[in-house]
Amino acid sequence: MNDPLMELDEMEKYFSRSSGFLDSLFGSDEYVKAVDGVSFTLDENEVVGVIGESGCGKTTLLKTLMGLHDPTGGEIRYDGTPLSSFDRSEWKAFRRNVQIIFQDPFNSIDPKMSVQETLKEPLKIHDMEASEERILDVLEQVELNPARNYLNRLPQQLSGGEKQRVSIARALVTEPDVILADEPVSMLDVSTQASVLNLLSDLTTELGVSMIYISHDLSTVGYVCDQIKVMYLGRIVESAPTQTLLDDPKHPYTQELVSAVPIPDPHHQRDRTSIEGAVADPIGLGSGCRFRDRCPDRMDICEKTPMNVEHGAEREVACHLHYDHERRVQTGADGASANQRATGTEGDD
Amino acid sequence: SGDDSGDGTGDGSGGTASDGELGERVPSLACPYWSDVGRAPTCEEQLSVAKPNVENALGVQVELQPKDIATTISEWNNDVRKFPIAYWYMGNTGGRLDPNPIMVRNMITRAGGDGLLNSSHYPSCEFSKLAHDQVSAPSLDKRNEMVREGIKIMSEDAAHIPTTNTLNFNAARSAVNTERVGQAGYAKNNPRFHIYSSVEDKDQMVFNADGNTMATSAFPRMDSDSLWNHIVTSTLMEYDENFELQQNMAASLETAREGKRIIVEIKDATFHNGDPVTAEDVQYTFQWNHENGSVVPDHTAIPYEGGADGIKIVDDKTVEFNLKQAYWPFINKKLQKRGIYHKQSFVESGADENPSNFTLNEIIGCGPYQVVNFQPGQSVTLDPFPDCAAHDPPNQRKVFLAFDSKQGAAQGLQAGEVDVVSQLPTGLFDQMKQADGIQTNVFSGFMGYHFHPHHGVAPTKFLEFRRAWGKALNRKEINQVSQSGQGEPQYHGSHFITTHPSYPDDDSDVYKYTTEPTGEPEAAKQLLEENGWGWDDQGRLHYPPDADLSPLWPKEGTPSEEDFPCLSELPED
Amino acid sequence: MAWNTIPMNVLGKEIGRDQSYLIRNLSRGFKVIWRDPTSRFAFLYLSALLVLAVVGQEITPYSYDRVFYASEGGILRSQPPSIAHPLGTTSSGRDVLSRLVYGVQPTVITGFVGGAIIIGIGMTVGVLAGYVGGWVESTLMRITDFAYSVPTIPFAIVLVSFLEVGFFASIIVIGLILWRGNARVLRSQVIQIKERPFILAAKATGSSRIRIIVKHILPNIAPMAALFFSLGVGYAILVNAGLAFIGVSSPFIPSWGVMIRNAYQSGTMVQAPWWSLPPGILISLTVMSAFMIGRQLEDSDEDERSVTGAGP
Amino acid sequence: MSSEPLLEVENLTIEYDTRQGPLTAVSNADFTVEDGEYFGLVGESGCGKSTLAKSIIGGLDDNGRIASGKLKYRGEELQDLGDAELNEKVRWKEIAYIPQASMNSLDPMQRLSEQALEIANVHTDLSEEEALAQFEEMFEVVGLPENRIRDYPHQFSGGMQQRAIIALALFLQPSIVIADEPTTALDVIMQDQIFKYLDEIRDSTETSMILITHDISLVFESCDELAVMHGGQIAETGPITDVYDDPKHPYSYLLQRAFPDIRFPDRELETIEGTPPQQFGDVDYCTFANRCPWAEEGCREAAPPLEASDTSADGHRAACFRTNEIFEQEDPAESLAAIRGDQS
Amino acid sequence: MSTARYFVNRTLQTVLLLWGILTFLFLLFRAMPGDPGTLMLNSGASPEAVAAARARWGLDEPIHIQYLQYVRSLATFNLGNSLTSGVPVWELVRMKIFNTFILVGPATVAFYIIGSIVGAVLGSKRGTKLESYGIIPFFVMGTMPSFFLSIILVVVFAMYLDLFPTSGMFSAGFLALHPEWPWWRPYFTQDFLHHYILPFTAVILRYVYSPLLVMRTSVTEVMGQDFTYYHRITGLPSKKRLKHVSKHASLPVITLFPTSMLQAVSGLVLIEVVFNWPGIGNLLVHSILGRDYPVVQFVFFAAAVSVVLGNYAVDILYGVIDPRVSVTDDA
Ligand SMILES: Nc1ncnc2c1ncn2[C@@H]1O[C@H](COP(=O)(O)OP(=O)(O)OP(=O)(O)O)[C@@H](O)[C@H]1O
Ligand SMILES: Nc1ncnc2c1ncn2[C@@H]1O[C@H](COP(=O)(O)OP(=O)(O)OP(=O)(O)O)[C@@H](O)[C@H]1O
Ligand SMILES: [Mg+2]
Ligand SMILES: [Mg+2]
Repeated sequence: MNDPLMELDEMEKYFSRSSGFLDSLFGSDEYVKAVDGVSFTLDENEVVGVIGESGCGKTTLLKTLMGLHDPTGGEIRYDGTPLSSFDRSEWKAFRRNVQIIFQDPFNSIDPKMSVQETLKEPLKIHDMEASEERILDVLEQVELNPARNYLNRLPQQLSGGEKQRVSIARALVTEPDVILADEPVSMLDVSTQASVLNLLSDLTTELGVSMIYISHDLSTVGYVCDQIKVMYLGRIVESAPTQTLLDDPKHPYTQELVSAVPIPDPHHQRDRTSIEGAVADPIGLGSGCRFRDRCPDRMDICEKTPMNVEHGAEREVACHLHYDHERRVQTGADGASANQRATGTEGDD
Repeated sequence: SGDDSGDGTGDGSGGTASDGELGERVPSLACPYWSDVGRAPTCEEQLSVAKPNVENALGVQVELQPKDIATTISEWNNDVRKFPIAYWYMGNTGGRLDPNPIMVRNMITRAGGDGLLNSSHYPSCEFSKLAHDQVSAPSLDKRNEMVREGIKIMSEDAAHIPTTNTLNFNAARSAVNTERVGQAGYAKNNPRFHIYSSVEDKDQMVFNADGNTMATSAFPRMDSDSLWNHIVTSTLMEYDENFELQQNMAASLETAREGKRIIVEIKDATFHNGDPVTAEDVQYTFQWNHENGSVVPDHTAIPYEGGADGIKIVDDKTVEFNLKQAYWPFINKKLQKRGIYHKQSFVESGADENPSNFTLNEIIGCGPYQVVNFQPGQSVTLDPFPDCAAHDPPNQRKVFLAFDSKQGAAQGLQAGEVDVVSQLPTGLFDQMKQADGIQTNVFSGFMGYHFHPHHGVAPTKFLEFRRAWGKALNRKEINQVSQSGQGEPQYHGSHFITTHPSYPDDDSDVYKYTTEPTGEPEAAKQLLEENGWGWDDQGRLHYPPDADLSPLWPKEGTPSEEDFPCLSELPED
Repeated sequence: MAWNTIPMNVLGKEIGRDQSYLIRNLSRGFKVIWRDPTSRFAFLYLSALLVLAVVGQEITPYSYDRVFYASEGGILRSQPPSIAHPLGTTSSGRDVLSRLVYGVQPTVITGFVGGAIIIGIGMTVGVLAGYVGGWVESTLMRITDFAYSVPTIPFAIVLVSFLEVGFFASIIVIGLILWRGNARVLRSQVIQIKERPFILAAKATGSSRIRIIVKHILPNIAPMAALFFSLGVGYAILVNAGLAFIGVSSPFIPSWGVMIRNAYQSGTMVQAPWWSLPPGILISLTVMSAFMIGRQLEDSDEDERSVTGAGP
Repeated sequence: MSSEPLLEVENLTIEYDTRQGPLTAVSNADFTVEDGEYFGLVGESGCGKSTLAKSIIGGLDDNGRIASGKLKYRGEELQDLGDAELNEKVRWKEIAYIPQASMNSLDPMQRLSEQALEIANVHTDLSEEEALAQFEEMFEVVGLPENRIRDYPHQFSGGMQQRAIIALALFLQPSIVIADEPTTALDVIMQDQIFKYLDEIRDSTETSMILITHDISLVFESCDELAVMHGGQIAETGPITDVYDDPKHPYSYLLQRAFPDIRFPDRELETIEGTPPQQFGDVDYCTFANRCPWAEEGCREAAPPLEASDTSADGHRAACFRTNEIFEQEDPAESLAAIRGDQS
Repeated sequence: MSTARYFVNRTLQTVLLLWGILTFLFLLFRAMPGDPGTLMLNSGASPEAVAAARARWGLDEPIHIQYLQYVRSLATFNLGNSLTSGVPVWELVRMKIFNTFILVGPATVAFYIIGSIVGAVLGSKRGTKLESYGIIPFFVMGTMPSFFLSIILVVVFAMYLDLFPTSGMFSAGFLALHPEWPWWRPYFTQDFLHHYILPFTAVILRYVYSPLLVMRTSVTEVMGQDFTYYHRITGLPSKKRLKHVSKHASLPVITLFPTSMLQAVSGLVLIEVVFNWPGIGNLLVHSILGRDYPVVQFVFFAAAVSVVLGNYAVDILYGVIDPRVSVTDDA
């Protein structure tokens, strides 16, 4: 009906590895392809999860979305407008409407600022009324009760969970449309983790905020996300509604990911993972499926880059196992653009 | 007594007298002094008394600025006018016994921002003519008259404001025999002391020296110092321990042609290697000095007739110097300045091709001592040379040891490591005086400490201001504090001081600021007041309302011929 | 690890309302200093100096440059301590105690002004280099390298010739050289801080560079800056004494360095120790007190890397 | 082999000296680990898990000490032994340790082989080759290529370092390994890989293990017995199935329900208010009382003993005064809902 | 980035830095008021003579020509002559630099070793009485002006107790006793040693606190690191553990070495004055005041080069000692 809130179109973020004087002189062609052609949309009131192992580019994705990195390629649109065409006031509005929550509660709020000061900062920046009521409101929203007691606390006087709540409060205080959350609970104790997860999930429903939630932990993602994207070495390999993905992962990587999650039940028997090794560094990657070296179902064709293939409603997989090679050629407009994309990336690698 | 003028300037007498008709306020006056030279402590002591004297008497703030000598002189010579008055001194080097250097450095041709030194930017045509003419005056008597006249004019103009003469404080161990100390003392510019002294309780005698003068064995490149020129080699003439000019290597010296020809016969002598000292060596020495003015700057001004050709060999032992015109400093100054070079070793070391950059393979002089060990910048060890024609030194080894600070030298003296230390700071000297086993000596110098007021800019361009300044000084206390009262306070307005040989014995016609040892602050005030100056409520000095404060010539410029017609008559320098 | 992040209630009572950052940290710093007997002593000593710096020149027994004469007219040179002159007189007959007390102010000014310039330049360079990065950083750090590679005292002599040698010139010159250590350490500090997520969060909310520096970076390097300031105070006093000793400072302001120089030049180190020892000891005591306080602040700031040794 | 149990922890109380006074980090801990047994120790951050673990290997921080109680390794009391005796008797030969944050535990300036050799040298008479051979073997067991034993730690990824540390702990074949959070900070797949090897080790050797973690799922998957710690006290201990099926302590009950289960993403997660307290001085109350929905006045007046309840199975003990009322007489879920309902 | 590339990069940077320093020094000294000619004028030289001297020194050339000449002569290792004494710069400074180095080099090594050992001991006892009081004497010495410390040593040990000579490097005339000796021989005599001890001690006492403090904090830090704990827990005897700790802890101390050395050289200017040590410090000061550009430029440049190269060497050494040091890192 209306534009998606945020839209990523073949977004790429490469880091140049050069640092020295010589390299700037002669140029260097070694790139870290942290994010390599990611597309998706975030609708209003939707919570999208992005999961993947450490180093696969999640944080980079998020920072680029935030406009903290300039994308190397592709486009990000907010409310239909590309970030690259923003003027000052648009940036300002964007900064107010899109907020961020970080993984590490111990470092994500300024240790030298009291809770009150932390929360007033964004309001001051955006010339919003920095009244005490507003702040107490938000503190109550994040269930820091009684809110008054927290106003003048310093971060060192807060527990991990409380800190994380404060940083959520900071994200909420400007009444944003979108929250980008980078593993907001992974450093919290399980008792607190649950309550923060619940809080996030409540907030998104109640306040109608959209969220991109990044994590490597599938078990928590399920609690907050409607839709999950699985990321591997800078690319999205599978994307599906949460329940579908957990029940029936299609991509071998997703399958491993799902099956590796421990189950808190001694009666449940689970097979240990069968894949070996760890995620490689995204440097000097050749073409082909990024997962092929660790994939239990590796085939010859994996030397070619798979493209995203739709697989039922709201579901896409980028794996040759699920490749509808026919359809790729046959389908009309859709297929053509998919084709273009596929060749585009292949040529690139 | 030193403290009674110490309270406040608020009750200055002039405050009310010129009410309502004050000119511009006299700003605080910066006054630099050399902070990087050996006498800095004495300067500081002098200034620490002089500053309150002037401030209290004149009601003008004085801002003392320690500055290194290169900066001060450069800024002064280029007339950048960061300061209207400066303070410095002149050391007692033998060459300054002749009046020429002081006369020259006050000539108008050197005033202003031409990069040349005129000690006070003193722009007097009358004086400058005398200064120019005295060098080649028809006779020595005539010359002395001209110098005396110059002193008179200079002092009337209050060209300089001396405080005291520059003393040399020296100390030696008691075991040192001080036979040829004379008036010059143990100072480094008394070669005869160095040559004839000895120490009784050891077989070598150690002098303190300045490392910079021992930086190289190619000594002509160094500024003259008794070590090389009078001890390792010998000069034709020499000032003795009483600053009297004596024949040294010269067996006889005659002048002819109204001072335009000087004939010198040299003594029968040999160099350290046994070669005889010949007229050729003497000729070579003076020619070399003349031709290498950039290396030996002090010999360039000699007006030889026909350049270096004016130096002629008459016979094996006789040299003749022919001058275009009489040049009185030649004998007093030049002949005593540099020792005779050993031509052969100079030539062999490439001194001719490469005058600024040659190294003597062996130092062969004709002085009373020969070099046995030389550590550049650190020490020179000398043994007596018995065949020296000019001197017959005692048979004792002499070591010149470089000290970077007098304190270190004094410590060495007390510890018996050094036998003679010269040019001590006053405090250190007093200390040595009280120490056991040490004898001391003060050489009452012939040069002085002066304030140098800039004659081109306000307020120092005003005669009454300079005179008031001169009156305000408590020279007695200055002398007490800085020189233990042993110096001679100077009360007159010239650059020459009373102990200089050229200063007239009868100085009744020389202008004196005061004759009061403690100064006349009241008279100073009065003088200013009479000339229309005044003081405000805070006792700060103001110019007369109608005073013309514009400088006599523009900043960094020079006096113009329009204002000073004599400039066209005087040669460039 | 865990235990210094947990103690929420341990730190004591809830901090009162509306305490500004400054007060909060001053009072904390004070507590930290007070806790340790040596730094408490240092603090008291420095406070006493500060008081003397303000009122000292009014309460000296005599004027610092008054020359005393004996009844017979000679100057009272190098007199040992007596009732009239509790610390004796100098070789030019001045009262040592008066000069010593008078010298408090120049010493304190040297320390504070010198320390302030050092930290001022050091912080500016360090923060700019660390935060801005890129060629700004390389340029600034090369300049810092250069500043590291010149010998302090000789270079100070060179710089002084550009200014008028004088009391403030010598202080400024010290500041112009000794900032280098601060710049280096603060830069790496800033680089660490700027990678922390709360800075990212601030960027994400749209804070400007300046705002981030002022609101987040500076407060977080403040403990280190405080430490450096106290070190800078000490170094400034020390180097200034050195400059005074070789004559590159105004000798008319009897700072303690000048006093030692005068005493040394008069050669009365052995004969009149009452003149030279007090200023030397006081310099050492003052510098040490400044260092002690710095050390205490450093010790208390658990997660701050140590830097005391990385002086100029 | 002696009949003594492998490791006995008897009423162990550990204190840290702090500025505020002695902090009791572990109070009255009591459990036994048998040969070949995998024993899990779970609890939130700050519960005293690491403290307990460190005390067993004699590695308490300088300000920590065993205030009372006993630690017995095969009957021999360890609690009073000094460093030298511990080195000689138990460390690494008998009890090995995988410290928390073990990523940083490898000396960055030593090759792994050097570190292994050094350890072997201190504790055994093995020749260099033998020691390295054993280490290589272990390297392979934990899934690292044996040709990389001469690498420096920084040449390994985090997960590989973790494995190397496990290899170091195991290569002298100790009887028991204490693993303090061996997989925190690792990705799930990596974690699963490591547990795969730990499983293999259990299957192929006699080694016992104390597995410390805050993730109860890992314990449920890999251990035979467990102890749940809270605020320095052991809240509940027993075989995992018993504790899972029939929890006897409110904390372990709530903790289990706080864990997300990927199988039921819609399940409401339990939360526990507050954080584990820090206790200065004697612990004379139930440290969970302030967070416990069922707490009564009595819970704050004395420390509950760790004992078996009427219905509990063998070796299943809990430290709760109200365990019978909560878990025997009513459905804890219902009463909890009732209590929560009252409060809001 | 490859290792080779790193070294090329690092070297290029170093060269650039040195060039920058060189240029800066050149401009700086030219910008100072006054030149040696000024001083000649004051001592009575005639304007022509001064002009001739200026021409000989090349000071009458435009500044860029002077600069080119200067760079060219440096590139050909021709350091020029001292303006005041005419001696080739290298001749003039060679022995002075050597004398400074022979004092500062061993002293720096000594105070580094002493400082590191004491620092390590104190650091490993952090928080104890030994640490809080043990550090005080070092603090006192480190916070004393170096010249004051030297003066006290002279006054007490040379003048009062008469154990050592008050100053100098050799007794007067000592060098003349053995005219046949090569230049280095006198340094191996008792006379030299006798003169050496006091200034050597002064340097050590004055500067020992710097490595001491760094080592102390560094040891404390390393002791708090996980791998130290691991070493302990794996049962390594304390001796071995200490070895590991000191290896790590010495890294920051090593980094500081070149700068410390320069610091000591710089501070030596004052110590040299007190002990009348014929080192480079005094010459440098005199040359600055006398505007002896070739000497000043060379000495400053040499100091900069030694620090820059020292840092370069430390970087490389660091790489050897610490396997973690990644060559891609340019910090
Ligand atoms: N500023 C940068 N410069 C160069 N490379 C970078 C930069 N930031 C990230 N990278 C590289 O990009 C890749 C992706 O990093 P990113 O931080 O996005 O991963 P992540 O999925 O968030 O990992 P984690 O779960 O550990 O946070 C990594 O290989 C990382 O080293
Ligand atoms: N050296 C110490 N000094 C003082 N208190 C300490 C020290 N070490 C730990 N503590 C405290 O002891 C308690 C138990 O700490 P411990 O490290 O054993 O907890 P843990 O259960 O391992 O926690 P985590 O899961 O965070 O590792 C905590 O309150 C902690 O703050
Ligand atoms: Mg990340
Ligand atoms: Mg732990």
